[in-house]
Amino acid sequence: MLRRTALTGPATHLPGRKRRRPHVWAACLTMASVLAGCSGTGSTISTAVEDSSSAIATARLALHLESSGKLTRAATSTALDDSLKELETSRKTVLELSPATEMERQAVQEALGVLDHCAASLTDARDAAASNDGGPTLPDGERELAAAADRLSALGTKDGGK
Amino acid sequence: MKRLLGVALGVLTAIGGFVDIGDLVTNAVVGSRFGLSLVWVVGVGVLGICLFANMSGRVAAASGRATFEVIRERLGPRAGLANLSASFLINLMTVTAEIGGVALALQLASSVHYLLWIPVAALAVWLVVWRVKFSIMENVTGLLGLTLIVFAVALFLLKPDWGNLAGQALAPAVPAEETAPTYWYYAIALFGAAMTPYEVFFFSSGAVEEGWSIKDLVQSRINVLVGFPLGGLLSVAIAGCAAVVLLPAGIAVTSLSQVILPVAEGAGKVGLAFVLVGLVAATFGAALETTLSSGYTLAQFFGWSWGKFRRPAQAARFHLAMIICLFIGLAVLVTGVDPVLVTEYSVVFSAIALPLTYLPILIVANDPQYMGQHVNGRPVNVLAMVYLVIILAASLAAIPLMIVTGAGS
Amino acid sequence: MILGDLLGRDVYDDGGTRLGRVADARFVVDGVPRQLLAEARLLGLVVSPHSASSFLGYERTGLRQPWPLPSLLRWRHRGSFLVLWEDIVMIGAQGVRLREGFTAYSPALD
Amino acid sequence: MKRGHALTPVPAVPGRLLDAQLHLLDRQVIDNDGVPVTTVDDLELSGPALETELAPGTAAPVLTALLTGPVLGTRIFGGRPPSSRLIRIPWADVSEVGVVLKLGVSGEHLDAGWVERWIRDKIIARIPGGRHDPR
Repeated sequence: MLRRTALTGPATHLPGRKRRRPHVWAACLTMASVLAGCSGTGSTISTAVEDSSSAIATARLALHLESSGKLTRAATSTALDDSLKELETSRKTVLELSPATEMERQAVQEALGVLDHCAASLTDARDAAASNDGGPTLPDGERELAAAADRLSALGTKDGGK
Repeated sequence: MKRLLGVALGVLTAIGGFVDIGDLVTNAVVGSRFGLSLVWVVGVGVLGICLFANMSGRVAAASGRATFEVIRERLGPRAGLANLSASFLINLMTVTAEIGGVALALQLASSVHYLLWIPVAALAVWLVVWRVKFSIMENVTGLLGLTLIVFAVALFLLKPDWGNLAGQALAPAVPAEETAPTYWYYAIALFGAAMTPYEVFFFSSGAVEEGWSIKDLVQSRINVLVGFPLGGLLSVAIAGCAAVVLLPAGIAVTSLSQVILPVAEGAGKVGLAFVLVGLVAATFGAALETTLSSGYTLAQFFGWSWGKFRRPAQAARFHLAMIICLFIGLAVLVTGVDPVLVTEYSVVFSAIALPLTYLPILIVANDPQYMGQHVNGRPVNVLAMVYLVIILAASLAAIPLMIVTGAGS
Repeated sequence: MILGDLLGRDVYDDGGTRLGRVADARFVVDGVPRQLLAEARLLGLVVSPHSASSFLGYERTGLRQPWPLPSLLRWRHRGSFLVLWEDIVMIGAQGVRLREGFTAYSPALD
Repeated sequence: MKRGHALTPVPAVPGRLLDAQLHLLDRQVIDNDGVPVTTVDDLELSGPALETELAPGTAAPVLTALLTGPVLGTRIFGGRPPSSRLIRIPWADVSEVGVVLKLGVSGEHLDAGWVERWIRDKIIARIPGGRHDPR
């Protein structure tokens, strides 16, 4: 559902760009990463994975609280919206990478695959929270999110091993 | 009896008024990433704000001069203007963050997108500043802000491992996933959130607004010395909730909707209702205070007529300045910039500007020309000098740490 | 003239040696009485050899708190003195020139 | 002259001593009703003539006015506004010098208040409730 291909033009290279930060810091970070002699692709992916895990965890917690009757619908949907926004931000940082080597290209592809899956699960979860009948149920949403979280953590472990 | 009620009201207002969007966000972020290992900073910050708020209140009561008049007069026009520019910009950032916070809290309550709430929030702030009596404004937002105590209640209901929490708080250490620079960056952010300069501008100007005399000093001292530390405990409870629920789940706080999840977990929908009222009241109260503070600083620097105790027409430039500030905040917010991000930056920039505010207060509080017999005692001066050193160190370290850590990522 | 023009100007003795800069102007309220306050007559200028900024006035009062600020600021203004109006020969673009044999008084106020 | 503490004290004078930086500049000015008017941005003196040798016995210049307005900008950034652009509050209107300078007249008719009056009459008073007394 969310698998639209954003950003057709050549993406800006933002090595080392991490969570939710204005572009001002990009310059500083570029310099820092150049000084440190690292490409930045690996760290961008691992930050994106970390942030996405946090977003998925938030969504899981919100759904869990909603299904146990502790959270109002407005609060749940806001939390899910915020999670989706954070996930999309992370996904964009990975999309904007321009990998230099074959290995990096593979890593980016793999990460994007997982992040897309996460976005899709999160969107389903949001629909589950919003719908009263017919659509996906809360347990469905929770299951999907759990699967997404597993894939993220697998990617994180692999990524951390590199 | 009436007097006792007055004292109680003052203390309760001080507690409820202590927490603003900066404290909420920073404490939740820190709790979700560092557990309680930074609680000591809240302690240091609260002691500092008690010290200097009390001092500025005493200056205002003894001389009738509010903080920025004192700053201009002691630092002269050049350093005074540099100070005004810095303080005013940070204050403007804080106004923006608070209005954004009101809107975010309203979204949590209504699921109507926060961008739609922003004009409503800004208009409401202006109406109160324009129309409502100072003491009513203070008491209502302060008392409603007290509902944030639900953070402490939720913390108890969550039945955390108290020994573990105490261990984190008493033997602070940098968690394995975080680096030392990040730890210190957030230490400065927490310090800035607790000691934000606008609180002193507002406190001293409020003393003039309410026409304090030396007789009222006892009351003000109780408000500060009891209310602020209890407000600080509230901040700690926010961090504690995040540390108990969000940290183990691997959630790093980046939005206001995450801040309230632990309360829902611990206290359910009732807790949620309380926390939403508290969020709106605390951010709305702080939006009022910061909007007024931006008017106060400008008016006091340039010598304009100011004060809510006057008719708006008798403080025309003061009111116009506040209207313009609200419009600027509104304009910044409608660009879609994340209010939580604005908040995170505003607390760090506050920490940078701290020495500019607190040094002149300390100097004037020692000047018998202003204070008569109510000059600072020696213990207060020693403590204040220690704080100036801390404040200076935090201020100097803030920018380098911000660059090294990429603003705390 | 405007006081702002006077503050910060260089001060020379009659031989042309630079003594410092005008840090402040002292007035005395003893002139022709008016309805409200008497006229304020220029009594003299405070000259500081090291810094023209009259920082907080610590150099002229007995204030000792909060340590160590007063000591620091006094040190910054060490050697400042007061010259009376009678000892000023000329105020010009080059600065303030003092009369031969002028007296340097203590700048203390109390 | 070398050592600060060795200097002779100033011969006693009958009136009150006021140091410009310490007691006058940058202080708040309030009118006879206690309404803030402005701050003292600068001071105007009656003399002396510049670049002229002062004969012994020349009468000392006196304070003629408190200044405000554009002079604040030039005091901070340098330069000097033309004399016609100075906004003056005559020294004769000053009734008391303390932590604030009190005037013996109402601020309503002073030149120093024209911006305030303009904003009041053109903007603030026209917004509903602009003349509402909050107390």
